[in-house]
Amino acid sequence: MKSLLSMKGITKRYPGVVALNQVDLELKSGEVLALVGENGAGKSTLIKTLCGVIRKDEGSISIEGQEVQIQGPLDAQKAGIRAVQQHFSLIPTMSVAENLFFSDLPLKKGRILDRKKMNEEAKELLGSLGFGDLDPTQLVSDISVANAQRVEVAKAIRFTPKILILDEPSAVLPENDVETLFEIIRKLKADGVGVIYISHHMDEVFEIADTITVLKDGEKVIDIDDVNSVNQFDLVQYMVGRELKQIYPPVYTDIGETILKVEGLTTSRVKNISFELHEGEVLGFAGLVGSGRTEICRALFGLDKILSGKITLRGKPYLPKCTKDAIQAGLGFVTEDRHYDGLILDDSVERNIGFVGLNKLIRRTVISKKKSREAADRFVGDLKIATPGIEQEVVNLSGGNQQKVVLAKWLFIEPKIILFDEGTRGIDVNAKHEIYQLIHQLVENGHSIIMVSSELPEVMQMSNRIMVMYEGELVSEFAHEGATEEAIMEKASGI
Amino acid sequence: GCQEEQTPPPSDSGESSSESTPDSVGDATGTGVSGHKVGFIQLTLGTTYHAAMSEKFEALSKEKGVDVSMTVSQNRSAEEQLKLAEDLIAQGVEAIVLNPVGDEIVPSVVQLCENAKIPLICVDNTTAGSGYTYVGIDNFAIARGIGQYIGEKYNGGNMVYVRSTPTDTGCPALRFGGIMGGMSDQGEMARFPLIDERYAPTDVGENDGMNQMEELLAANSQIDVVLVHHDAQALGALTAINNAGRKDIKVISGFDGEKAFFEKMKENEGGKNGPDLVTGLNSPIMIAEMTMDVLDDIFSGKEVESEYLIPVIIVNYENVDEYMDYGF
Amino acid sequence: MKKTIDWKKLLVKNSKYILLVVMVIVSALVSDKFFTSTNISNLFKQNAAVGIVALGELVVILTGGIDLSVGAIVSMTTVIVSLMLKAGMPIPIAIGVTLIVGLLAGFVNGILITRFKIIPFIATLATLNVFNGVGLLLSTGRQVFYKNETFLKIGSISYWFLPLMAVIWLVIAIIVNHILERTKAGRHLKGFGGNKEAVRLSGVNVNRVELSAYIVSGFLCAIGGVLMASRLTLGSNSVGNGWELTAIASVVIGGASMTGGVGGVGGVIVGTLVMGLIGNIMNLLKVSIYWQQIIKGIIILIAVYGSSVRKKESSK
Amino acid sequence: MKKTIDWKKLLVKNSKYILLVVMVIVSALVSDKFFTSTNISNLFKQNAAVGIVALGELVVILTGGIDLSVGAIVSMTTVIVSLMLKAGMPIPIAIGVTLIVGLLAGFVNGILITRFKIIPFIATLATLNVFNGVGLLLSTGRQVFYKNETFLKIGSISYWFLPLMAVIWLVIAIIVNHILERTKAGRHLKGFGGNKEAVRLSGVNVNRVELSAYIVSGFLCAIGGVLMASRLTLGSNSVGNGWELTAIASVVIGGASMTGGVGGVGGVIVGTLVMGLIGNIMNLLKVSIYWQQIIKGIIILIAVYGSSVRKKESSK
Ligand SMILES: Nc1ncnc2c1ncn2[C@@H]1O[C@H](COP(=O)(O)OP(=O)(O)OP(=O)(O)O)[C@@H](O)[C@H]1O
Ligand SMILES: Nc1ncnc2c1ncn2[C@@H]1O[C@H](COP(=O)(O)OP(=O)(O)OP(=O)(O)O)[C@@H](O)[C@H]1O
Ligand SMILES: [Mg+2]
Ligand SMILES: [Mg+2]
Repeated sequence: MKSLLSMKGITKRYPGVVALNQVDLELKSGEVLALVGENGAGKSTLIKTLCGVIRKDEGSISIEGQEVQIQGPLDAQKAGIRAVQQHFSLIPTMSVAENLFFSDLPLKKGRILDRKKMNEEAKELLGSLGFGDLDPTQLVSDISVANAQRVEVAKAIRFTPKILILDEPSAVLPENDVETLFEIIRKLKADGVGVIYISHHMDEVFEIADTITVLKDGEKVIDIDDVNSVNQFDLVQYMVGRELKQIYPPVYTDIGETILKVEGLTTSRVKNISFELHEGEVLGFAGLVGSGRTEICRALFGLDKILSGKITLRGKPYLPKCTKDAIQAGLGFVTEDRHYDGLILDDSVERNIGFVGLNKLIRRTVISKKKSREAADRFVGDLKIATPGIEQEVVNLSGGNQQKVVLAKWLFIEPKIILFDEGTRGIDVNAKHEIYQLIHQLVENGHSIIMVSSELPEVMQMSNRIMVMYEGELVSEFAHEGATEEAIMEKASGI
Repeated sequence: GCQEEQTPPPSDSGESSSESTPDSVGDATGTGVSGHKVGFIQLTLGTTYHAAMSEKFEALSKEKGVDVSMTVSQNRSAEEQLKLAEDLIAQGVEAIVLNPVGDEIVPSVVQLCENAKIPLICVDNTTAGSGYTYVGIDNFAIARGIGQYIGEKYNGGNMVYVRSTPTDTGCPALRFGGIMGGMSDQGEMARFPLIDERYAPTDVGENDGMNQMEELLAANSQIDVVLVHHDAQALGALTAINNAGRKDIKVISGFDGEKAFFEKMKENEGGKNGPDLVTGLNSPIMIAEMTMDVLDDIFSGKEVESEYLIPVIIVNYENVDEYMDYGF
Repeated sequence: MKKTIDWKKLLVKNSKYILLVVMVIVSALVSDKFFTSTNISNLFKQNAAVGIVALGELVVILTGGIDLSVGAIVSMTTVIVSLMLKAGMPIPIAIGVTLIVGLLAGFVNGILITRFKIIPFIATLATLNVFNGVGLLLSTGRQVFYKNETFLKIGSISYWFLPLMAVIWLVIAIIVNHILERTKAGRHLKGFGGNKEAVRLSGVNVNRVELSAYIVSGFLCAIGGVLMASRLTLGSNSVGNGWELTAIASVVIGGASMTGGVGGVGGVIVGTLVMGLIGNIMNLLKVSIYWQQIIKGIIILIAVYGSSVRKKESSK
Repeated sequence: MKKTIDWKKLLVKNSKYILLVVMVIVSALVSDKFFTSTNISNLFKQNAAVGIVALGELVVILTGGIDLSVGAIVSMTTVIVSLMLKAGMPIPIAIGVTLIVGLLAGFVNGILITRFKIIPFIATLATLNVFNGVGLLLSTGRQVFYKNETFLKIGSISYWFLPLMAVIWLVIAIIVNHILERTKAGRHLKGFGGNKEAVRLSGVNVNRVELSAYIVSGFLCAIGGVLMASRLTLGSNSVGNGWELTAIASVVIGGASMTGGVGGVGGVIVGTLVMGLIGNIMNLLKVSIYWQQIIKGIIILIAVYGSSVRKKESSK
């Protein structure tokens, strides 16, 4: 296999941060390279320099032996590079089809937009990728996050690129679509496309990658030329810098009284949901995208209107009308989209952490700067949030560290029940490990957790019981011991 | 009234005579205008001067049974007035009264009225011209009167100018020129050196007048004469002078004849309790009355002149009681 | 999921058309003069120039920007074209140069925004002052009279009830619509307002897209200026006063989103007519001028209610 | 990770202070009268009311909104307080009622925005007309003169070079700053501008947060109106004309982001003084009156350049 891409000595500095320091990367055609590393290791930054999204400070990039100057996205596209970025990059006000074809719209007579042709081609393209259920004329703002991610994938591979970059595509893709994606990658591989695949899921890495490059703190740790020469634990050790044998803590089994009882909960999106949550319990919710797991959390948190049903909290009726009711009742909600409703991105780490628990920072009607700083420092330490300081704006943190800030802000008010909606999305193995430990500690201290996750291993390993949802209804319940991935998937698919 | 800059000097400078006097106001006979549809386009909203004119005209219309449509150009723009004129004509008015934003709008409206074969009366903010009847004032003559008053009464001193707009044309030029002319009738201008001036950035009301005067007071330690473009501005200037506790200012001249200015005039007693105040009468009430008379004549089939000017009246402490009722 | 017709949504979505129809009906009931050819002709003539300016504003608002300098460009260009005609220049040259000035004015706005990264609101607020100043400087604060019978025709000819100005408005509307909906440039522009970063990643020169929106706006303002100079038979610094607000209101009444990406030419035309009719109808009804202000505000509220309620925060 | 001082960034960040200092130095060099107590006193007196209004505008802009009705509320409230004084009401009642009217005006804006979901730009553009209309109606289109020596004191007393109005401005600035920076309500408000959804999720009634911003703005406008009525010795419909633009420019020059979440009281005060000095300095320099407009525009551009360049498109 010949060398397709060679990045040499890539350096990128931000005020106060060296995001990349002399990083090299080699990719051959027909090869899938997994780029792994902790949150903030510089993975996204590295591929952004390649895509022309940001400019590197130093270093050179060659494609097929030729040095190329990548000043902007157009240069990257001309060089045959296509990418699915870590963050949403579609135009919400336009249709799926138009998003797919945006960079070269089909024109009639060379000038006039040919909508009919565009929609037909889009339908065909989506169909060929196994996304035939997507309507190309729908506005992107009207489709779910997962479907938007499928559109992004389709958009990136519409022209067979020379180099395809996927930055954590599975973070918002449901399991079965990840399989579809792997099918697509294998096909592209056979056509000689080089793929850079970024993921925090070790199993995915071992399933799809040929080689691995590990980054840590903006520097390259190692190139692993043969994925089979290492195992998961070795890889994690490279990433984290220390040994990490057991990712999941044992399930805590000292379950207490019923704290939350839901009977026949119905909203516009879910029907007749009934379950109980106990003190010290982790209750998992599995299901496909759109199965309504998020909606249960939203209803419990006073965000969606409850049409019927009864909720009992600590033996008393509980009917949250707004988020304040929920918080006062002792609930916390780590939501699935930290940018949408998790963080005030332009505000500091400190102020984000203190935001829900402002009452705890108040001394004589005034917010105490000292208390605020102390709280932030404590969580930055406890959760190992990688930031140059608590004054840093969260927008400048890596995705995983942003997620930790969201966690911190909820943990600060010490909620009795924490709703965890995809709470580890985009978080690296080490951070996940830490968060799992934290969850363990929380349940040990009598907190209860509702854990919604699209990562089956995670729900299975962490939960005392697993509820499975299908199209807005609870279809099955598994005990921790009796659950298998196959069985859960079967129920989740409505079989 | 004249609040916009554009008014070219009249060909016959200075002593244009007044065809009509206050005494003649209201004594036109006949009910010629009664029952007719008339459209009125006012220049602007929110100023006492224009409100008084519109109100008087509306009241007179009611009295005389005129079917009047009162409109106003809210943005003080030429195209808005043109639009209003077109709308009024489409509505079938039989005459239009226009207080123009400037001379610029007049020719277009003249054209419209000629096409529709209806008479046009332009009031206040322009000068006589062809195709319409002008009812208003002679800026230059009134300003001369003010200048004469100051020139006669005071020996001289530092003069500052609280101008309206930045431009040196039209109405501001007429008023300034008139005052200068009036002063120099008494000898050479050198007696009243113009030492400083400010213009009003936003409007010509009390707020700008006050700000302008405050700056002038801060910059000049001895001021004797203050020329102001409007009474409203002069009221602001007077407040600034009082607040600053300055005793050097001998006289402030305004223009228009606002009641509030008349009252201050009486309070100050011609210089005893503060600066002597003087103004030239530009009564919107007279203009409204005269306009109604002209309309009456027109609809009675009488010949009308091309210009009706209200008399030149300079109001000061001596005669202010006489003209109180023409204040607005 | 079954599709049912959501009447309420449909009503809200089309509220601008409904409002326009209601206003027309009210006007017609109140005055038998409303449906005369003169009156209809007036309506189009009076709103053509501001309607053209509103189309430029639409293009800017689609990018998520705003152009407060439109009125100032209109008045400056009325002065410029009139000065040139007064100096005896041939009409094509006078118009040509004026349109170039409009382009340049838009270019200045665009450069301040794209190159110097000044927010559109403030950049165009500043240039509003600059362009007004230039107009004053050139005209030395006076209106500029010119004598040119041919030029006057532009603003005054009518074909039955259709004034030439309205035809020009319509033609420009069709062109702008075509560009926005059917060309690459137009799609890039609308996309830019929807998600700038996504458009940039698609390899589009986003600065050029944004810059061109302001240039289009400046250009259309210059056309508005030429038309107004002809209609008024002179150039004046007071023309165009407050047009920025009328234009923005027309665009928003027309259903555009001020955050960009959403909006169309048809809506803007309706918005312009609604704004134009407000004054007309109240004068027909002989509403007191003080009440007119209040009612105008209320009609604007009714017009935008529904038409452009705030974009639902999308889940992205 | 080493930290280096980024001089350029520091310079850009503080450009508003630098500009103010430069303007003061230029003024002082040009005129020996600049540093007289009268002139300094004038500067504060003339800008106090608009400065207070700008603080209200800041609160609104922090939510990502805009309040175009501030000038209209100021003029309406000058009329209302003057009418009450004229009718012989005691000062506390006259002021009290006026402040309540201001609160209500803000409440109307807020309800239109939070309850009827009309975008702030259009909602307040519409109420601008409504409030102007109400002021005109109440005053029958004229200035309202009153006689009340005690009330007049508010706008005219000075302690050496510090006018009472400036003291009031300062006190309000301190209070607003305290609320914004040190209280829960202030955090919620700034947070709202940063990410409304995140704030909602934090157990905050976001509609109430947004509503209260407009109420604060209306209230501060009423204070501005009371001060202006005292300063001018009358109520007038023309006071406050165009203050919305001055206030917004002051806020942005002060470094606030028009998309919300970013900005502070100190910056707004500097912004107000910069805007106030522009005219002052040009008069001192005896700049030709036509050029003043142009230069004003350019100074605004310089003032915002850097101070509030567009927020970097975050990697959302
Ligand atoms: N615009 C920016 N300003 C300042 N620092 C930044 C900026 N963008 C990224 N960084 C920093 O650069 C480092 C690398 O970030 P990057 O997003 O590349 O991490 P990553 O490996 O992709 O992490 P994750 O797995 O969480 O996505 C982080 O420390 C981050 O805080
Ligand atoms: N923005 C939206 N517009 C319309 N429908 C939506 C939107 N977002 C979600 N839905 C619909 O709501 C239902 C449930 O949404 P959601 O995707 O959050 O479910 P979920 O079970 O929580 O899935 P996951 O958390 O795995 O993404 C689905 O029918 C989905 O299509
Ligand atoms: Mg990343
Ligand atoms: Mg979900």
